[in-house]
Parts: sequence; structure tokens; C-alpha cells
Amino acid sequence: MENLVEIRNLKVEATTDAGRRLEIIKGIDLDIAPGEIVALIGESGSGKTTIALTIMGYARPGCRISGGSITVAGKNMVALGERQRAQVRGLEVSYVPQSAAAAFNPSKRIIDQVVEVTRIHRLMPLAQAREKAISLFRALSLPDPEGIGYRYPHQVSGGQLQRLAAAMALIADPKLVIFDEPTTALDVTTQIEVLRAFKAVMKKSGSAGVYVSHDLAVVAQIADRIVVLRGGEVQEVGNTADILSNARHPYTRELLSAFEPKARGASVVAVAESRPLLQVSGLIAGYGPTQADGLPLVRAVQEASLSLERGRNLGIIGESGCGKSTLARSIAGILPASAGKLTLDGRELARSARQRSREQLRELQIVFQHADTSLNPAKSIEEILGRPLKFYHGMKGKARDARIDELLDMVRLPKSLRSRTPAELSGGQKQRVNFARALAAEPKLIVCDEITSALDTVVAAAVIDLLKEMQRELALSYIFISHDLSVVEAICDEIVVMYNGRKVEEITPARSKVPQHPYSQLLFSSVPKLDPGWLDSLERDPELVKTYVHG
Amino acid sequence: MTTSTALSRRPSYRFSWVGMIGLSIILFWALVALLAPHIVPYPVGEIIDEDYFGPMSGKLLLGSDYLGRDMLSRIIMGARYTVGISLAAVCLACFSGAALGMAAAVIGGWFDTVLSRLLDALNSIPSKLSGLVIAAAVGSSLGVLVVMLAVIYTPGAYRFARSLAVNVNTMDYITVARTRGEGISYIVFSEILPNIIGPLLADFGIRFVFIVLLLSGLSFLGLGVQPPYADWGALVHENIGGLPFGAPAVIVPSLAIASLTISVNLLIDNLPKKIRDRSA
Amino acid sequence: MNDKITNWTASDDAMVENAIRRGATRRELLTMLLAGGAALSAGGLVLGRATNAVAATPKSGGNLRAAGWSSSTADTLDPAKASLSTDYVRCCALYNRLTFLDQGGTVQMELAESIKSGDAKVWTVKLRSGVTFHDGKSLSSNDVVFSLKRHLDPAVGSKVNAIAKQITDVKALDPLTVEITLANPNADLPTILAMHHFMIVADGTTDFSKGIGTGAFKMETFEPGVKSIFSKNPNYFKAGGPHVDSFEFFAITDDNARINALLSGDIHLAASIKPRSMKLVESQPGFALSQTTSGNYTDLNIRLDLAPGDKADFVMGMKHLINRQQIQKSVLRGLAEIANDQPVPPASIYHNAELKPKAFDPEKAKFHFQKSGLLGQSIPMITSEAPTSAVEMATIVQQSGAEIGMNFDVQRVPSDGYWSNYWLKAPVHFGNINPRPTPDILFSLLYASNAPWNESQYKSEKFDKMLVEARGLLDEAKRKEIYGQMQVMISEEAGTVIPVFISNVDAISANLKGLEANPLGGMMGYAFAEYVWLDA
Amino acid sequence: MRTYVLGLIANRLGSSALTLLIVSFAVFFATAMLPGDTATILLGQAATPEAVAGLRAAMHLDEPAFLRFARWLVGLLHGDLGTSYVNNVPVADLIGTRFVNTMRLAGITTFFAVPLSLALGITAAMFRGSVYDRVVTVLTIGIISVPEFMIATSAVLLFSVYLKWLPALSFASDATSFAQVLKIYAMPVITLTFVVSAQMIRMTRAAVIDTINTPYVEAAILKGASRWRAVLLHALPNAVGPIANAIALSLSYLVGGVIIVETIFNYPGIAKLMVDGVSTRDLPLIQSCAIIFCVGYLTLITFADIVAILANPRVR
Repeated sequence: MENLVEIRNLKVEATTDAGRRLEIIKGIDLDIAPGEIVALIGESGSGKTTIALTIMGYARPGCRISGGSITVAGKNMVALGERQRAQVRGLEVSYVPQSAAAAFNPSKRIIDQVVEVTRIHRLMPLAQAREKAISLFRALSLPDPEGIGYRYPHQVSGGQLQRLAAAMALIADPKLVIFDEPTTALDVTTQIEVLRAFKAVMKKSGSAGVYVSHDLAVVAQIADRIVVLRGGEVQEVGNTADILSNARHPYTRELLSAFEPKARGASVVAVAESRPLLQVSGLIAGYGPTQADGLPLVRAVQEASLSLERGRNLGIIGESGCGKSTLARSIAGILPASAGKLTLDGRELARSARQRSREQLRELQIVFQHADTSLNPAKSIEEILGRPLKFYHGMKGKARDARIDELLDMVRLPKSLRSRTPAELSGGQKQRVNFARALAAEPKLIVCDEITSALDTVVAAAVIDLLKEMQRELALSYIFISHDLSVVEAICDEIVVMYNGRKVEEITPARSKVPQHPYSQLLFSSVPKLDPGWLDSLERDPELVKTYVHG
Repeated sequence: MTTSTALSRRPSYRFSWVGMIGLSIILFWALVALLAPHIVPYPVGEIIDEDYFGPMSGKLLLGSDYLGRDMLSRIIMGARYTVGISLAAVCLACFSGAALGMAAAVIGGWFDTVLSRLLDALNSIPSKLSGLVIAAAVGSSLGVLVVMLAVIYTPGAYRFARSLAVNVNTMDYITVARTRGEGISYIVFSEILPNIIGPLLADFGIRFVFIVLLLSGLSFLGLGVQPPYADWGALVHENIGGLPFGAPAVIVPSLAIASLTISVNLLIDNLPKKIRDRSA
Repeated sequence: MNDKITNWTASDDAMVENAIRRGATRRELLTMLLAGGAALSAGGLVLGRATNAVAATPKSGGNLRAAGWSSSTADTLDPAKASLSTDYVRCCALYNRLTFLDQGGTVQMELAESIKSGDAKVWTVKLRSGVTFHDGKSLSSNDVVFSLKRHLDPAVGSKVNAIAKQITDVKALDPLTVEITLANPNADLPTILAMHHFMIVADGTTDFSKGIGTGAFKMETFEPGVKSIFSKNPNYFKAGGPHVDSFEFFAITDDNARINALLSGDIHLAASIKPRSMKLVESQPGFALSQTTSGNYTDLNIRLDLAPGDKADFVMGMKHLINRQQIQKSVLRGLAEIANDQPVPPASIYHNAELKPKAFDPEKAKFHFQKSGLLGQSIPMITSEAPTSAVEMATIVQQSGAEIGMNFDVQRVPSDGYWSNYWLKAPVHFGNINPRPTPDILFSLLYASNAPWNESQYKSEKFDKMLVEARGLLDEAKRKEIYGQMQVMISEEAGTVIPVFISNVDAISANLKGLEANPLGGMMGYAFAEYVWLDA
Repeated sequence: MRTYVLGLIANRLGSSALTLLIVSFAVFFATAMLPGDTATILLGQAATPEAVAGLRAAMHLDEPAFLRFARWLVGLLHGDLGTSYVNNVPVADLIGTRFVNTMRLAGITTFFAVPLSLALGITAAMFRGSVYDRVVTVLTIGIISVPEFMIATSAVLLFSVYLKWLPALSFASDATSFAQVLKIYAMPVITLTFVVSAQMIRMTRAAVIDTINTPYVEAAILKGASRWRAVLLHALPNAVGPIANAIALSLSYLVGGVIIVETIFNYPGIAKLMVDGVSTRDLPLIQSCAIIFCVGYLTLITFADIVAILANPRVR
């Protein structure tokens, strides 16, 4: 049978602000058979989303399809006019965006947006459309299928939004659905639910799919075929099984290798005295007006106590909303704790950063998850790195320049980046600069808040290696906050599992990797494996799921 | 992407021709304003023409005004006042407005509330009327004019800058700076300002227009530059009687105002962009 | 004004008008015109303009709409408080005076039947009988007593309080006879009583918002600062009464707006237009200008009691530095008569024609400044839009000063509050004086040592004596002579530089007839509503 | 949720009250600074010392200014604007009709200016960078850079003097039929529309452009929505906040900023009233007008804020 989608020698070019054209998709061929699910995988900037969108005859502002043909159900999307393209969009090909949270119009009720496709293409009366939507909600195992549609986007959780977005895409029974990193933003435990839901409905509807992702493990669960992309070119194509078992292309192997568990070598820094570097006891922090008992209305962290010895690393793991970031922020004094005691290197720390001495601030640095919001876009890299040098160490002129080069070198960045602004750096590079800025302070402790979760697996792995290396050289300690177990395992000596603001368990991977607490177990078991059968074979105690999963 | 870093990155600028035109017109007027006393063909106050609202002629290139004074000379001198006063005032207004606005956003709390209310109050009194009151109270010398115009347009600038700064203030790099222990002034001027300077400039442009207009509006109410000099707005007003005859005495200054204000905005909308060209 | 006539200025128009008032024959006029260098054909034209008032028969009916130039919430219907032209116009429509001045400047009886006195000190006023107020009440001597006495009460805030002070007693002899007693003899009383403020209101009136008077119009609506509408008073005592059925009056402060309103046909009369606007009116068919050369003038005041005015040479220098011709020609576009630094206008029978204006002579001025040791110094000069054309005059003085190295720092101040804050106060400033009917009033208001508005702080016992003496004289010739001397004294000694008498120009649509000039000011001394009519 | 919104609104109203108080004080001190007093100014050329003294006494001007202000403020709280110094008429009466006039003019102008601005702003944003867009942007700047009195006078010359289509003056009182209202208001409305629209157009354009580049608009387009649908149904609702704010700011000009238009068209509104007040130092009048302007301004701003709040479900 002939293919649903046939892409031949597709070229897409982007116009830089210099007015220079450059090719970001360099001649791609791709076929998708009806009912087949094809995964496009690659790191950010590999052009996977761009390709997916071209199937709808759409190119983001600043880009244009410069060559080749895209045939969808016999129509060449490249040749069609804007009107005819609109006829295809939503009707024959539909799109599940990367972040449903952003893709839902915040000022309109969900149901109206879900059924909008049917309104646009005048498919069916409103009432019927709503019923269909509700049945889809049910199929996607959303809670309260009748009611949920009548809420506003900000009133439902991320996992639910992602599924609602899928409903929005499926309502017109399209021949092809494009999933653009639909689960990246989700917690692992939720991700499973969503993946299962997707898989189910896709099977039921029998429509083909394009699944764009950077996560091989996830892709492995849902795709029939995998296309590995890099720099706008296809590196390798093959059945999921083949790719996973015997990848030919080196880049593919690199991707795979990111999944091999890297054990944390026992902390190399021999610490004579075991006086704890940081001690946190009975810390309570949260938001909202202070209550009679002097505690905040919403308590994101309850009675947390930690202890970290010099040269060792503490991992804090848990899902979004478990309070791990709040904990990090109150340790850093950004969100002053409302109760509890903090001591750094024996000296007591004031709860609010404002009251801490410059020296204390220097010794304890924090690195945030989103490098692009934590680097001032208006400043060049050297300004960003130079400031703490001047601020803490009063460095100027030559000395400072030399030190900046050193720092760049430490984080494996070329000196030529000095004059650039963050916008000109890739995600990985940004995160390195972000980290280098913390190093510039020559701290004793760095709190890393989800610093790898925004990065592609390969890049993330590299950053982790960097962290380890720095630790060896500079006798640092990290508090490493993440929702990604594999990352935490890779670098930490102790792992604290947090749930709902409380510390539920503390594990020392060196000794035992088996979590005791049921939630920890659920969490650990939810991390996707490369094995394609993993999702289907995975057994989860529904009770546990009910108690702990709120996706 | 590291590949492109190899080749030399001399920062190159792109400047659209629209911006060029704007800039050149501004420079032209600035030059005129600077050289004014040396290039006026006749003394500003001297009555040369028997007739009034005279047409353009070899003797009087831009005709004569309602008293028969040389229009060209008056416009050349007028450039001094219109350009000078408006520029001074708009700089004052935008600087203080922006500074306060950003500070309010960063400091927040009661400081923000009180300041906002205060400036709101200031803003709620129509500009021309407050101008009238101020001028009636303390007369209308150049200094007073500038300060007055600045005061009148500060609240707007404040409102605008604050709304921008509030968004930037939520960014992580501000938090980082705070936890580093930076002071307010550093955060305001080094961390926030560079990120909102673009919109601020656009605001500057439109505010400049408003100030030029208010200046002419004040001349309508009998305030403004001291005779024999007059800003362009005042020239338009004192010669408006010549409008029915299409006398250059009223047309030319109007055009002068338009050319200046429009070009300021053209320039600001098309400021030279540093080319940040990342391949791939 | 008319391109057929080459060097014919508006002041020539004025001359012709004056001549007509003084009753010149047509032949004399024509010779005058020829002397003025105008072609015969054109002569007819000009006469046509100047005399259109005198001829033609009134038509009645129609709604008259006219616009003055100033109005505010301070607008009042209380004649004692009237201060703006708009107030005068309203009062003239609503009330009457005991006497009034005709276009020749001679006293005519209005509510009074006769005003007689043996010694110019005690006066007997006989009232017209059968005059009724708008509310039906008939005029009696009590109303007159009340109306005159009001001016003596400070709480009323009468504008003519200073003049009224000479009235020591007013009493009603019988319902139609009033006796007025003055402090000193004053032969001018009949003329004084012709001033707008001395209008007769009903006895005991405290609320003036109703505008109950004996006048030609009844008040329909009165919104201070907005407008007022009047309707014809059916039982007006004057024969013929007003010609128009209704009269609507308001102010348009912006000169151009006022003219445009006229040109677009919204109004029939735009009062007191700026000279620079004449071109426009003339360029449009169906509109005319009505010029009144009254005694109004804007003067440059140099206080003799303060520096720099304390140096007599400085004052003399200024009188030579001010370019009267240029002010007449460029600033006022000819709508002015050159004056000789004294307040009595040429139209007045007391005007001293021998006294010639000082010539514009920068060298002489320079000499005087040199002598005063002020040459090259910067002299602050306060001006404002408030006194007519004061800003332009200031720039002209400034310019001619600059040419001889005398530097004047012209400071234009807002017109609001000018009279209270700068006028009479600043060492060198501008003032504006409205026409006053008699030299006596002018002198006692402006130049007597105790004058309330002694603009230059001029003090001379001799002058004061002459003033009192002249006041009492009933011998016209003698008075004229004394007043002549006083005019010389003022122009030589006082610190008031009076460059020109400013003509007032009202722009009217051609179908507005019956408008004549009047020495009390524009719009027929503000009383035009009663006399004009609308030609279909 | 509902209570939360009410809370927000109450908060706005509270701060507005504070602003009002500040304004009344500011105005008081400003007017207290004014040189010359009512009596002197009323008497004008006739201001002889004794006359002034008499009048002052008659007008109770001899009391300390602050006392008078306090009395006025207390009166205000009882809804009494006080009595004009100048002609002993209750300020309320003076303002009454003129306030209505101002409101009517503002209303009619709004009726024409706002839709026009929105239309132009939105379309300019939709076809950003196009010739149309450039023309609109340059024109808006061009128009605001022409002095108000210039626009007004030109309009009068054209429509009244030469074409004789419209009256040069607009007397609110003459408005009887609707047709007449149009005729009478045409001129000032045209002028004001020119003056007010430009800024609204700019802001609308900016606001819409901000929301056009959002994922949810892209999502709409990928659903097959036409450009118009995407902009009007998806971009616009989220731009309502800033647009409302811009409109409010521009319209606040119509309450007190129209002095020039009122003068040229001889339209009896409050701006002119306040100018009179200033020139006669009629403090109660000045203060009342100022308060009215302030109230008008705050009402608009608050209204805009509330609209923004209601338009945004996240805070609703």
C-alpha cells in the first residue's frame, strides 16, 4: 500500500537576523505508512520539530520550506496555498504540542478549544462534538471526563493538559497525529499514565503518528520505527528493535550510551574530619500569609533535616510539587525558612540571604534549572563571569580576564565565547556558563536545582561528568536536586526522596539500591527502560498509583 | 555551533535606511540649533517686511510672520528652543521615571505602593492645566519650563518602566544577583535596565513627541519661551492667522515639528542592530 | 486696505470717520481724500464704508449673534462689578444710565430728563417718567439713590469706587428728582454718569443674576463663562426700541476662532479682532470691518520712584527710543493714531493739538541713556498678552534698543494675574487703559499724586492744583487751556510712554447694519445690540 | 474565586481613594502657591487697596487658607463642592451642565475613536512589516506630531469657512435632534479623534503582536484556523489587559485635556471652567475640577484594571 506521508528531499531554510539564509533541514526523505508510528529523535536543534511541522505545511516565523515535496494523502503541502493547507490542518494531520500548558489559550475554556477543530471545519454540531470530546477524555483516562472540559487550562495539572491536548488533536479522527515531545515536561510517574493513554487511543483510532522526542527510552515504548536526526540530516533509520539492539551509526550509539547507569565512584576526596559542611534541622518553608503559629499558610517543606559532609554529595529527588526546589531555595536563603536551623561549616546561617555575610553567600552558591532565565540575556559571557570575580574577590583587568579564561576552560568552553551573549549559546553551553558563574565564587557548596533536566540526555550526561570532575579538582560539595533518578544516582552519595513536602526516605546507593518506602519504589520503577516491552510489562499497584500519582 | 566561533567575530552593525533618514534629519536640526546665532540672516526681532504673512521670496526665503519679521531666522532660532527644551525635558522625565519605576519594581512593598499612588495622582491632573498652574505660580523661565514638562511626563515613564521591570524582576538572574548580595542600584542599572532599554527608547520617542506638542499647547495658553524668541509650536500659534492664505509662516514651522518628531521615532524604531548571528 | 488705493492706511479711515462725526461736508471729505492721495473713484468706496452706518432705514426682527473676546465664571450682571467687555455688553442690553455719550462724544440724556447745577457741586437730576423695569416696577428716584450709593460701599467691590468717592451725598427730593452733592465742584458729572458702571438698578437689589433693569432687552438665560440670551423688551421706553427680536452674546477667546465663526456665518459680529486677522476678513466677500478710534491705549510705564526710572534721562531716552510709526504700521497695521505720551485722545475736544509726539531718534535716545549711565546695562521689561499688543511693542523696543547697545530683558508673564501682580508694581512694565470720557477722570485716576492707578508714580502738586481748579470751571475755553498745559506736563514729566491710541476693530457680516463708532469703545460703546439691525 | 476578584477590586478602589486624597492636597498646595488673590484679580484694574480689603472681607478671604481648604474637604465628603468665591454660586451648579457636556463630548469621541484605533492597531499587527503596517505607524506618529490647535483650525477653515458644511462653534445646548448632535459635535470629535487615536493604535498594535507570537496562536493555526480567527479569537482576548490600559490612559485625556478644543470651538466643558478658576484664583472651583479630573482618570484606570482582571481567568 502506498504511504500516507512521503517526504522527498525536504529543505528548510531560516533567515538569521543578519538577513543571511542558512539551511536547517538539509534534504530529508521520509515515508510514513498509514497507522504507523514513526519517532523522530535527536537533540535540540537537530530539526526534528521543524520536520514534523512541515508535514502540516507549516514553518515557524523566520523559516521557509525551500525545497522538496511533502505529500500527505496525495496532496503536496508545499505546493498548496494557505487556504488549502488550513483545510488539511487539524482535519487530516493534527498536532500535540510540546508544552500543552503553553499551547492552550489561557483565556478560553478547555472544551471550547478541544472542539474548535470541528467548528473550524464545520464537521459536526456543537453538542455532538462535545460528546465526542468527553468520550475521548474518557478514553485518555482523564478524571471527571464530563466536568474537566469546562475548566480553564490553569486549573488542571500538566499531565492532564497533555492528554487534553491529545484529545484536541484526535477529535477530527485525523489520518496522522504529530506528538511533539508530549511527555518531556511530565513527572516519570505521570509520564507512564500519559504514554499508556496515547498508545491506547492511537491503537484504537488506527491513525498514523509522528513522535518527536529526545528520549530514546520513551520512544522505544511507543514507536514502530525510529529516525535519528542530527543537524538537519537523517543519521539512521530503522525498526525500534534494531536501533536499540544494534545501532550502526556512532551518534545513535552515543544516545544509547547515555542510558548506561554510571555508578558514582566512592568520593575521592579523603575527608579527615567529618564535621558536616551543611546541616539543616527541622526546616519549614512555604508561601502565603504567615499564620498565628508563625508558619506560612502553604507549607511546601515540612520539618526537613539534612546533613552533608564536605566532599560528599546529597541528592534530593522527588516529583514536581514535592517541595525539593523550595528546600533548595530556603537553603540558599532566597525564600527565608520560617522555622529550622541552618549551619554552614559550623557557623550558623541566617535564614534570609539578606542577613548573610558576603563570605557566607560566596561559600554557598546556587545554580538554577533554566540556564536561559538565569543568565542575563543582555550581557556577554565575560560580563556574567566577571561580576562575581570582581564582587567577591575584587579582581580587575588582566587578572580577571585570565580567571575568566580559566573558568571557561574548566567548564570546557572555548574562549571565543567570551564576547557572546547567552542567546547565541546552545542549552548545554548556557548551563556550563551558569555553572561556571557559581564556580567563580569559589564556593564550598553548590546547590544544583534541576540543572540537567532541561538538557538533552547526551548533553546532560556530559554536564554530570563535568560536575564530578570539578568536585575532584576543587573539593566541592553538591546538593543535587532532580526528578531524574538516573542523574542523581550518577553523582550522589546519599539520596533523599521527598514527597509532599516531607522527606520520606534517605538511601545510600553505595550500600543498598533498594528503596524501602512504597513511594520510593513507585518512583524508581517508573523510570523508563530502553526495552520496548517495558511499558506493557510494567506492573503497578493501582492502590499506590491512586495514592501517589496526581498527574 | 562551535565551528562558527572559529571565524573572526568583528561585531558588525545593521542600520536600515529608514533609521538613516531619521538620524540625518535629527542631526540636521541639531546642527541648525547649535549654529543658530551664526546662520540667521536677520535679527529675530527685527521687522523687515512692510507686509505681513509675506510669501517666500529671494529676500525672505520663508516669507515673513505676522509682524513682518523674517520667518527663516525665527525658525532657525526656534530650533534651539524646541529641540533643546524638549530634549532636556524628555531626558529628565524618562530618566527619573525609568529609575523610579525600576526601583519600585525591585524594592516593591510599601515603597512601590506609595510611589505608584503619588505618581498616579500627579498623572491624573491634565498636563496643560497643571502646566498652567505651575507657570502661574512660578512664572515660565526656560528652567521652569523644562522641569515642568519633565515633571508632567515622569509618571507616564514611571508606569511604563515599572510594568516592564516587574516582569524582568521575576527572572532567575535577578535572584542570582540578589543571592550574590548585590545592591539595589546594581540590580536596577546593570541587570534590569539593559533588558528593557529597547521598549524604554520607544517610549522615549513617543514621549518626546508629546512634550514637543505640550510645549506648543502651552504657547496656546500664553506660556512658553520669552520673546523675541519662540519655539516652533509658538511660531505656528502666533501665525495661525496666516493659515487661510497658506502662509509659509504657519506651514513651515508645522512641517519642522512633524519632521523632527517623526524622524526621532523612525530612528528609535530602526536603531542600528548589532548582528548576533548564530549559525544553526 | 483696498488695493485700488495705494498708500491709504486704516488711520486715514479713522480720520474720515472723525471728520464725519464732527459734521464735515461731503465736499470737504473728498478734498481730504485727494490730499490723502486717493483717486476720486476710490473715494466713493471709502466713504461707502465709513458712512454705511449713517444712512439706510432699520429693519426689525431676527436673532443677533455676537461674540466678544473674554469671558469667565467671573461674568456678572452687576454694573458696579462689570469689568470685561462682555459684562458691559450685557449691562448695556439690560440697564440704562442717566446719561450716555453719542458717537460725537457729547452727553445725551437717557433715564435723566435733565441734569442741572449752578455751582457744579450740587446737581439736580430730573428723571424721565413712565420708565418701567422688566418686572413691571416703575423707575423712581430711590432706585437712582440706591444705584449710586452702592459704589461707596467697599463690600460691593465697585470698579468706580475711586471716582464715586467724590459723591458725598445722594438724596431723593421727590419720586422723579434726585439731588447729588459732590465734595468739590465737577463740571463733568453728566459725563461721569455716562460710564457703564453707573447704570441704574432697582432699589434694594442684591441678587443680580436676574438682570432686572430698564434696558432694551430682557434676560432669558445667563450662564457665566458660557453665554447669555436676551429677548426684546416690548415696553422699552425709547421710541422704536431695539430692532432685533433676540440677542445672543458670548465670548470666543481665540482670535482666529472668533473670525472663523464670523466667516462661517455662525455670528454677525466678532469684536475686537487682531490687526493680523484683517487680511482674512477683507479677502472674504460679504464681511466688513468697523473701526473705532477711541481713547484706548497700551503704555510703557517707567516708575519714577524706582531704578532705572529715577533717572529722568532714562525716561526721556525711552520716549525717543520707542518707534511709534513702526508700532502703528507693523504691530497695529495702521489701526492706531500716533500719540504724544499723554492720555487725552485726538477725538476729544480737550486734546492739545500743539503737543507733538516725540520723534523716533535712536541717537538722541542713546545720548540720554549715556547721560543716565545706564547704556549697555540689561533692563528688565515686564510684558504680557494682557495689555493689547504689549508683547509686540516690547519686542520692537527691545530691537531698537539692541541697535544702540541698550539691552532690554523682555519677560513675558502669564496674562492671568497680570493686573494684580505686575501692573503698577514692576519698575518697567506695560499697562493698558480703557477709554475714559473726560480728561478729569483720566487725570484723577492716572496722574494725580493720590491717583489709585498712578502708573509711573508721577507726583506734582502743581498738577494736582490745576486738576481741582479745572474741575470746578464751567468756562469751557479756560478748562481746555488748563487741560492743554496738563497734557504737556504729563508728556514731559510723567514716566508713561504712550506710543499710540489703539483703534478697536470689530469684524461684522455685511447684513449687520446701524453699527456706529463710539468714544466709549468698540461695539458702539458696547451698546450696539440696542441700535443695530439685520438686513435680510 | 468571586470573593477574590471582589477583593482585588476593593483593593483598587482603596488605593484610588488614597490617590484622591493626595491629589486634593497637591492641588491645595499648588493653588496656595499661586500669587495674587481672588479679590485683587476680580477687581482687576480697579484694585485699589481699600476696595480689595472690602471685597476680601465680603468673601471671607481673610480666613487662613488651610481652614477654608479643610472646610471644603469636609463639605466634599458630604457631597458638597462648596461655593465659588467669584460669584457665590454653588460650584456644583457651575460644574453641573459643563460636566455633562464634557462627558458627552468624551463619550461621542470614544464611540468613534476606540473602534477605529482597535481596527487599525489590530490589522497593522496582523500584517506586521507590510507596507500597510508601515503606513499606519508613520501616519500615527505624523498625526500626533501636529499641534492640536493646528488640526482644529484647519478643520474649521475647511468644513466651516470654505465648505460651509459644519458650524464653526459647537453649542451643546443647540443639540436637539440626533442629526444636529452629529453636526454640532462633528468638528471637535474629528479633532479629538486625531489627537487621541494615535497612541491607542500604537499600543494595540504592540499588545497584539506580543500575543500573536505565542504557542497557543500557533496551535490555533495548526488546527486549521484562518489568520483572522487565530488573531481575533486567540490573540486578542489575551491582549485585552494592556489594550484596555492604553485606551483608559488615552481617554483620560478627553476628560481634562481638551482645553484647546473647548476654546477653539467655544465648547463649554470643565477644562475651560478650571482655567477660569485658575485665572480668578477661585480655589473651590479649581479644587473641585481637579478632583473631577482625578476621579475620571482613576475610574478609567481602575475600570481598565478590572477588565484586565476579568479577561484573565488565571487571576479570576
